[in-house]
Amino acid sequence: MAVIDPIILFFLLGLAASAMRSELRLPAAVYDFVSILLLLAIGLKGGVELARQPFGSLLPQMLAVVLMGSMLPLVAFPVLRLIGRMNRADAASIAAHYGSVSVGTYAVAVSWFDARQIDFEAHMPLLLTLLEVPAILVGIVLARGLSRETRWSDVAHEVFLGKGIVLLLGGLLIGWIAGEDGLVSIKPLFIDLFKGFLAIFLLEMGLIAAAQLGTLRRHGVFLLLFGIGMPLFSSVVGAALGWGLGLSVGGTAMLAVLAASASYIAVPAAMRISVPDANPTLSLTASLGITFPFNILLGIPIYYALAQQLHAWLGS
Amino acid sequence: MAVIDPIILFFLLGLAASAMRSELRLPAAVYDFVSILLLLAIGLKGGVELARQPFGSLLPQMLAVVLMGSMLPLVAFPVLRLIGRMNRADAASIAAHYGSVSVGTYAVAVSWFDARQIDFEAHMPLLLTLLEVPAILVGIVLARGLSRETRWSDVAHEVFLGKGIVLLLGGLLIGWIAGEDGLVSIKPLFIDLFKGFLAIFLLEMGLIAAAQLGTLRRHGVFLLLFGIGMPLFSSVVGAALGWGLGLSVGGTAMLAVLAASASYIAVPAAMRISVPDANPTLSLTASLGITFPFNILLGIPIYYALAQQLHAWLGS
Amino acid sequence: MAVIDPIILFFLLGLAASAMRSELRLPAAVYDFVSILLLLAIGLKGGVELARQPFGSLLPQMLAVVLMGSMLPLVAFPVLRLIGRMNRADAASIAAHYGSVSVGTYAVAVSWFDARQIDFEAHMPLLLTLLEVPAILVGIVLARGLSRETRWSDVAHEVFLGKGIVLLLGGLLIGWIAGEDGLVSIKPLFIDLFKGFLAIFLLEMGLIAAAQLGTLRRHGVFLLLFGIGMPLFSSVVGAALGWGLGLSVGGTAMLAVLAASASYIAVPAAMRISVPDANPTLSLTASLGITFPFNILLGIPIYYALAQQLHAWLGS
Amino acid sequence: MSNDHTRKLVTIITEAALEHSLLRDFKRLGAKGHTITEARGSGHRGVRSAGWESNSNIRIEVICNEAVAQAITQHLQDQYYANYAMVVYSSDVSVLRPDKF
Amino acid sequence: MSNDHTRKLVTIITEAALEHSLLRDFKRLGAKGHTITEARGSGHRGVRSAGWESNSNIRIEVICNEAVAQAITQHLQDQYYANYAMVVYSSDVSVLRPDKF
Amino acid sequence: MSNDHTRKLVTIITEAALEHSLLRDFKRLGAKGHTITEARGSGHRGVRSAGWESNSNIRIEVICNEAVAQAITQHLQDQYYANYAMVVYSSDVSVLRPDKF
Ligand SMILES: Nc1ncnc2c1ncn2[C@@H]1O[C@H](COP(=O)(O)O)[C@@H](O)[C@H]1O
Ligand SMILES: Nc1ncnc2c1ncn2[C@@H]1O[C@H](COP(=O)(O)O)[C@@H](O)[C@H]1O
Ligand SMILES: Nc1ncnc2c1ncn2[C@@H]1O[C@H](COP(=O)(O)O)[C@@H](O)[C@H]1O
Ligand code: NA
Ligand code: NA
Ligand code: NA
Repeated sequence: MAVIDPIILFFLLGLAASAMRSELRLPAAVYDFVSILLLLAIGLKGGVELARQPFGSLLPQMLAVVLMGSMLPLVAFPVLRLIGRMNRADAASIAAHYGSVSVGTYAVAVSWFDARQIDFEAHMPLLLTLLEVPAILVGIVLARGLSRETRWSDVAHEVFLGKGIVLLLGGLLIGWIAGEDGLVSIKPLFIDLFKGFLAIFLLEMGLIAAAQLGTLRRHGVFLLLFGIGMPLFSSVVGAALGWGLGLSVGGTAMLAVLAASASYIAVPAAMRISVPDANPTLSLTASLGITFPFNILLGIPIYYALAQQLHAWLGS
Repeated sequence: MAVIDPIILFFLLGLAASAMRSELRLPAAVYDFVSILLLLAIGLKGGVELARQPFGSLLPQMLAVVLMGSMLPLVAFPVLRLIGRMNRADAASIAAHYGSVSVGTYAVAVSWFDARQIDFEAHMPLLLTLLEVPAILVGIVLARGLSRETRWSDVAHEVFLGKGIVLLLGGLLIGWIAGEDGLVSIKPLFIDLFKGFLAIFLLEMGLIAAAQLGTLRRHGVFLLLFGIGMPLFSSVVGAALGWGLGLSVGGTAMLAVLAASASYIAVPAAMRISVPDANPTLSLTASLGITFPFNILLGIPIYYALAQQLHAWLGS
Repeated sequence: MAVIDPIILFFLLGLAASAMRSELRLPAAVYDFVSILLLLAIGLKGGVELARQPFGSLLPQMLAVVLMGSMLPLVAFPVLRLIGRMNRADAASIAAHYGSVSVGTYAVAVSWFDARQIDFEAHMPLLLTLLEVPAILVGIVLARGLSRETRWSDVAHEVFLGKGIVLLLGGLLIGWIAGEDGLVSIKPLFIDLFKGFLAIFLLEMGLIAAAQLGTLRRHGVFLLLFGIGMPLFSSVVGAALGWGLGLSVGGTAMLAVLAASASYIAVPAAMRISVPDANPTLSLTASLGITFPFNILLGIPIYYALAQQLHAWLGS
Repeated sequence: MSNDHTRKLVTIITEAALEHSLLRDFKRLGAKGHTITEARGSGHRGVRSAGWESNSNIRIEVICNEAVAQAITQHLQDQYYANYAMVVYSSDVSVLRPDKF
Repeated sequence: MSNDHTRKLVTIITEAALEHSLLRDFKRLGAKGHTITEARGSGHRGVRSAGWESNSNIRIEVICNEAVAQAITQHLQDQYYANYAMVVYSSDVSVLRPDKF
Repeated sequence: MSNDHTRKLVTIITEAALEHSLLRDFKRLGAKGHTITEARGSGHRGVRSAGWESNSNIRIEVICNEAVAQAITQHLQDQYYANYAMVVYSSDVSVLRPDKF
């Protein structure tokens, strides 16, 4: 077992190249292509598993994670307001980022679990998809109140029909309908190449994350502490919920990862439209510049250890 | 055997996403990349097979399909003029689209045949390439007469040196020269990933096809009927010709598919330059918005059943 | 063993399509994507091998090739000045191109050697990376003298942090740290697809090379002779050095290939900034329009034969 | 210069995320068309290098008559200028077929 | 404004399929160069969203003297305007090295 | 036209390789921002078709006051015009929030 997953090295290469002001840049189309493939692949894998189990048995889990995704922003918001002394819009927007999830972090965790042959409940992509949404709605209400002026139909369009959800959900449905056998012919692209594309994706994420760090200096130490403290807190919530739902150790750890991860695609896009007075630099510095690197470099092993401890203490 | 090929599900995903006005869009570069790979792959496969048989024995088939490609527009034209009440340019342009072929439809048919282990003559890509051209020339003559003003050298350039023909023909030649063994090293990209890339391609085609449907309302019911009736008619011509040429059941069905398919790449580009007064929206709505979905969702199994019947009635 | 490597056929297809003024064009993003994958793949492979041998034992070889890369421009420069009657800037710039290396040529050579199962020292990618740089510095000094005005920090930035070096070096480091086992999961993208992507790359290179040939007419016969004569000369230097360093026959041939190859990415970019009065058309016509095709079509087998002769005459 | 072939060319450089809303607004305000190119740049709200979605700019051009141009710039100033990376400028251009705009 | 550094900037937004023909025509009419950017948009001939070839626009800029500008716009009006998605506008710009154009 | 909302729009079409240096120079000369789009084209230095790096153009727009515009064009003329594929033109535009530039 390698001490460090090679895909993480691609992330570090991106960080280093950006920090040294290299000319290295991936064309936007490459980033798009790779993220489309990753989203579809995650969906497809999840869909295949869904086909294997009665859907009804998943309903309690689905409801529980939606609830979790709605509560986490409510915890983050007062911290950002009172300790971080942020204005309402900024606090609401950042809270929404941390209540939602990061598909990139999930993909790295899948790779980490695979390398260690740790099993986890295979319907995780479904929970991932569900977790994207509720925090956004809570964030908007936190910023605006239940104002009549909010164009909820626009919000819904932005939230449910963004690229991320459509591809994850589309992949889930296709995997669910086609089943494992049906997907054999497209496996070489979506499954065999998954980690290779993830490496390219992380190279680009490294370049992007380093670019965010430049703004960190201006926003001081609170953001840094929040960007590490909040995922640690959320991971405990996620792990506890996972244990409560009777998930395996791996599943518990994965739910902790999801809880700890912060969105940097769906939520920024939605907030930009719905809470325009929130400063996007603040939330992206936190989620992309701090929490994403922290989670993939240090967080994942911590959350796994946490899940193990929990199951050891409380029994499985 | 899956009831529905998963790659078709990608097409439906694209249709649905577009119909719901999702933000999902593939960068143009991704569409280009995927279609370049598909064209080369189809050519390579065909070329390998060509190397196996004496070229002379194919000449009669080649001449016959060129003739078919020239006749089909002559059937479509009066229908479009008299029943559709279209002006000369529009009728000629649409007729050219339906005399030519769609590489995407062919690729889906290959996938459908493969899944059912139906054999077909392996030099089909050669016939596909040949079929692209004659209908364009016939369409121009239908629109303009044998006018002196037509810059035939420009037309020839547009027709023979467009991306599609160059890549198909280039692939054919490379496959023919290198042979099966020579291609082993590039097989992982061009052969193993073929269906995966086809899935991405169909996702985009779904997005595009749905966008065409918007214009359908304006052009009424004739276009819809023509877009379904014409391929059904052409498939009978194609199947009869296939039987006449002594092709296998699979080969007969594949020639029916080729006859039934309508161009949406080579012909639109050539018509835009050579018959500028034809309205491109009409022809694209028909070929992309109606005939392409019809063929890949319903047509292919119909054409295969037709070929089976024909061989059952008339003997192989 | 195929007489001609199929990937070479892709290059010829590109040449032919461009010569016939086809509309075929690869989007810039595809070219970028493919070259990023090739650079990383070459680096990764080399890095894995580096992990296997004590680094110290490579130092003499590393120094020797750096010296070779610095000397070759000093040979080319007077030829270009005196026989080619070029001005100082042009001569210096072209000299730098020929002292440096072409990653594309190296990749084709790797493919050629693989097809013939010829072994070569696996740390070649390290030497390749090292060879990119010294000729650039020598070229600048030849053009400017050791002028105070040269912004050396800008030059260093341009040279060491260009896309090529960062990806090659990054790949080397990742391969070195992760080792063969660590890379298993990303092998399908970077190793299995290598030749397929190389084929796409060469298709584009053919299109580009043909475009350079247009300018050849204007620059006459000297450039043509230099573009063939210089790599032949350099290959002798490279082969002699390879023999002197005790490399295997394959390694000797590969060093000859590196010496014979001329840069068309790193050096043009650096010269454009540092020696702006050099005409980039001249150097690109030579390196891309003449030397690259010559090397991949004819040079590689010649250099291999040369290495065999040398080892036969002088003993291994 | 100001004959009856003259129209206003309004150019807006802003965040790609606004595309959907802006186009809807422009249509409502009377614009008969628009042209978009992808862009990147920097300004008061920092560098927007187009490496990924949230960080991309678009450059929108709208050719229209004086009144629509006025309405568009006013609307942008009121609704978007405070919260978004945005630059707006306009100039006179001479068009073919002025009735088109 | 109208000193001897002033030239015409003609901008054409049209279907990508016309690139080849238009550039040939412009050269014949006396243009010494051109610049192209990829574009998308909408107008009288509907939405052109650049998702694929037939549906892409290009934006061509030509800097030239008054006479060439006149010839180009006239030619576009005569040969293309009726049948293609096309917008043409021009304005005065002040250039460096006017002899270049 | 020349009221206090008028600024200069300087447009530079040149080799992509110059991006880094030019942006640094413009900042030093007082520009508060810039916008870049990818371009291709042809001119005195031949065809630049953007097929690959060395052969790509960029189109830079800088909105600034008269003095900065003057400084930028002068600088380009002195430092770059002789050795690089480059076209520079400028015009007056009317801007929102002129204090921004
Ligand atoms: N002075 C300027 N000249 C040209 N473009 C500018 C200028 N300032 C800003 N921009 C563009 O407008 C976008 C938004 O500007 P801002 O709101 O100032 O951040 C930037 O990302 C640039 O693309
Ligand atoms: N009013 C307008 N403002 C800016 N661009 C326009 C306008 N009208 C049309 N265009 C552009 O010109 C192309 C062709 O226009 P049309 O011929 O009106 O369909 C469109 O696809 C747009 O990119
Ligand atoms: N007359 C022109 N009109 C528009 N763009 C031009 C013109 N001349 C040159 N260009 C652009 O400026 C670049 C450099 O021009 P040049 O220095 O003349 O080669 C070209 O590649 C074109 O993109
Ligand atoms: Na979270
Ligand atoms: Na047909
Ligand atoms: Na060399």
